[in-house]
Amino acid sequence: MNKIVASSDKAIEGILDGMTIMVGGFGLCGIPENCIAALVRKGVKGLTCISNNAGVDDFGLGLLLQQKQIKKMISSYVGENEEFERQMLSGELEVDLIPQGSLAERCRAGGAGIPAFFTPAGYGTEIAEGKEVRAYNGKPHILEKALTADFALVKAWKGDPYGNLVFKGTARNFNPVMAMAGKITVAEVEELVEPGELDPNFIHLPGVFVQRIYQGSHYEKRIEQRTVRSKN
Amino acid sequence: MNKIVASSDKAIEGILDGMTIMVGGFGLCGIPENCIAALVRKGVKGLTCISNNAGVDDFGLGLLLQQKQIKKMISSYVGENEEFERQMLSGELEVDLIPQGSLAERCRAGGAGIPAFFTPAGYGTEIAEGKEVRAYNGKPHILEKALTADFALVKAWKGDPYGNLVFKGTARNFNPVMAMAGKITVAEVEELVEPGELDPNFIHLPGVFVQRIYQGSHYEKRIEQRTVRSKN
Amino acid sequence: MLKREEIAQRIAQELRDGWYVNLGIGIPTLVANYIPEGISVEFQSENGILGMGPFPYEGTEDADLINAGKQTVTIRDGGSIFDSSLSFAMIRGQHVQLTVLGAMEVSEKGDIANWKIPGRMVKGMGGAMDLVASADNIIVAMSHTNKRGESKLLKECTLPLTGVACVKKIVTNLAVLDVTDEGFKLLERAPGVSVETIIQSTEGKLIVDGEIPEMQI
Amino acid sequence: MLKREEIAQRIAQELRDGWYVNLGIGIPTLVANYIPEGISVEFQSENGILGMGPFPYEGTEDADLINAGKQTVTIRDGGSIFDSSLSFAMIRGQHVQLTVLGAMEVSEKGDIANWKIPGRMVKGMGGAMDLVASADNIIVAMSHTNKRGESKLLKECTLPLTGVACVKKIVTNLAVLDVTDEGFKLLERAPGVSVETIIQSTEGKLIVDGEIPEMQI
Repeated sequence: MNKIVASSDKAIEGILDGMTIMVGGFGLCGIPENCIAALVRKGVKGLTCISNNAGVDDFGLGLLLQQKQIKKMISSYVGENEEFERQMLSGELEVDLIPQGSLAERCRAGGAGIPAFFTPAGYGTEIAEGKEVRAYNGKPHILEKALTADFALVKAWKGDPYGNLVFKGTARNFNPVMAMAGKITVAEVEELVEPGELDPNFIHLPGVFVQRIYQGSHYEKRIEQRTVRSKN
Repeated sequence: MNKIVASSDKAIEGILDGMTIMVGGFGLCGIPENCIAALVRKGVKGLTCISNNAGVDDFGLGLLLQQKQIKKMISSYVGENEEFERQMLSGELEVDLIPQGSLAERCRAGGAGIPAFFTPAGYGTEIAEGKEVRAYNGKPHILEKALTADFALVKAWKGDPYGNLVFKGTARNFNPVMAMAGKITVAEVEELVEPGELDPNFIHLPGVFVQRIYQGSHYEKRIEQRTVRSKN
Repeated sequence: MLKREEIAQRIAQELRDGWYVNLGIGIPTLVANYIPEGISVEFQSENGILGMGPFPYEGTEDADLINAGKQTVTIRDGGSIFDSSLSFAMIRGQHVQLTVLGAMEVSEKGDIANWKIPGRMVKGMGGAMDLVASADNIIVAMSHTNKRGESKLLKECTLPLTGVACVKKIVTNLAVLDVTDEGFKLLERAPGVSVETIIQSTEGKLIVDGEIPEMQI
Repeated sequence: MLKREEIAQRIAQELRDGWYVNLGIGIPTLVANYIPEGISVEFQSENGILGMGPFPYEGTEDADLINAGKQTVTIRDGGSIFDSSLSFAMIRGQHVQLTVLGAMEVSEKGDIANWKIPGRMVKGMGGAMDLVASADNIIVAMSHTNKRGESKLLKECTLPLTGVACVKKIVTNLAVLDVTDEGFKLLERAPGVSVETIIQSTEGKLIVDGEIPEMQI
């Protein structure tokens, strides 16, 4: 089994105008930098993007926003991005805000064949409008539906030709659940290793969820909030 | 943070007659052998046991069945156990059979604060009787409820004082999801290591789900179906 | 009439390169021995393993590495281990392309019964209900008739169901059949078995359309 | 009147040994600096980390190790990393004992509004709705009044809600209050702040029962 594709451009082949894509990452941490660059090159438009955040003006999904390639964002938090704000206020960009835990669980559910589930998150808020409410253990819950996508673009630390993935630190975040929920899942990795190099007991995401894999390059890994203490 | 308890007897303190316990393992693989032995010593009765299987006559949960400590089994498969069969046919033992995937997902849901979810498994069968049916994507699904337990007893390969767990091979199985679903979760491990010895990036179950941990001993790890090929 | 191994061999011809496959206990397990040349498939076992390899060499068996039949197994390069909830996430989420399992009865609508016989000790459905309710592609491997010579391909199942309208293909000791909207469609007959024999052994609606070729094994 | 650091210091007194704690952005983050002697707590950040440590030393920061505020952090011995769905499984499943977060408004019934101001750019609720809907123990850290001097402890929230009937305790620059079935119950006043000032600064129902002690910080 060999899921390796030659380049980021090959990896995103088949993403068409108007499709729904999931993009892994939290803030700028663990985002598929090479896939995003390939999408900019491809110029595909009218995308619905499911991603926890929307990048910053000149990095991450912000690069797609600059080129007006995104029609709709489905996210939990979209601050720190002026172009996003401009497009949203002007009505060019549709935005669907979802509680972060519901977003994660809805992606997992989409990948796991669970079409809907009850969660307490958002009950009594505008998020619950139009949604079924049911009490369990004396506490009201709302019914949330699974999310899936035509393509999921994720970033891992290491991967093998079988599509098995290992993530590093908090760059894991939404990547595994989105990989589960993509009809076609593309994984870019910092290091592509030989079959057998990854310990089967310590694989974060089994390759069964990944259809295409390639080694990315030139990772910038920009830090949004560099916070440090001095050694004194 | 130190969740270490001195012995298996201390670990199961508080398990009372009539309580519901989850017991990890698949067949005899990855079962909490020391906890089960302690339950036999304690002689606690009228237990409802949620476990994928019921052990064999003289090992695993079979040891509790011999002592008639179990009132009800909630499992997906209960073959290979004559005493079980005798008690079930005589009506001494209640048995609730659940599709294996629904059992796993119901435990995870119990631990994850998801009170109910839709699954296609069991639609159109006696499992669906009395359950709500709803079509998603043109396919009927049934509503299944979360499972929780007063205690969850799980077995891991390595663990640390924080309760972080690492499993070995297919001995992982139901252990992580049951650990999530226990009000009090007891983990027995083959090797208790110092804090920091387990790589935070490769922990299978974060310690937040574990309340008590101890190093077990005398693991028998019986094999149910020894299948081998000869070297020729 | 096909032997068990030959049923497995015929089913193996249905495998496609790159598929993930879940094999049930019994005849289905044997399918792994007949993977066609030049294709690569991965076996999933619902207790939490992908990339299952052959049985271990004597003396190397590991109690912590078993399949869903509780047999000691090995794991191949590129395999992975996971918990039960992720295992069924794969199955329910249709990431496993083919499920092969045995059956006691299959109806002409594709209903399957394979877990319970009223009056007998019930051992449980294990993962079968999740598998049949989820997989897009389910092949049943079984004998065409039971020990009393009665057809197992029925108009309606008489035993408690495992799943409804889910079986896509059946390979028996007598024939290969598709389950269609109109009933069982006969595709191939076992070497030396006449269409007449298959008709007599099939209680459910059987569609025989033109010349029926012999299986190539 | 308490400074931001003092509000955090007062909240830190609520920590108990062995708790897992999720701290929101702003004042709540400062709570980590005032853990009482002799107790051990673990900090969870909803982007997928348990056992969060202090900020890294200059030059050792790692882009792949951040908190939910997107700040570079460290991880302590005994910590762990996990994906977003498991992170919220912990939160929703009530395995995290305490959530501390900021608010724009809290009602006397414990409703909280902290994510949206109509007419202004909406950045999103992030994990706040999951946290407030799930946690059994929610402490709000905020100033008692807004920039225009209006009370943030209201009869009813005027802003879109983040969660209903969920806040258990509030620590402001003026007071410590419990949210009870009867309304805000004044427990402590900030050093030098009179009960009268607190009454004037609280729009929602305020219960003042007996002598109100000064906070000990």
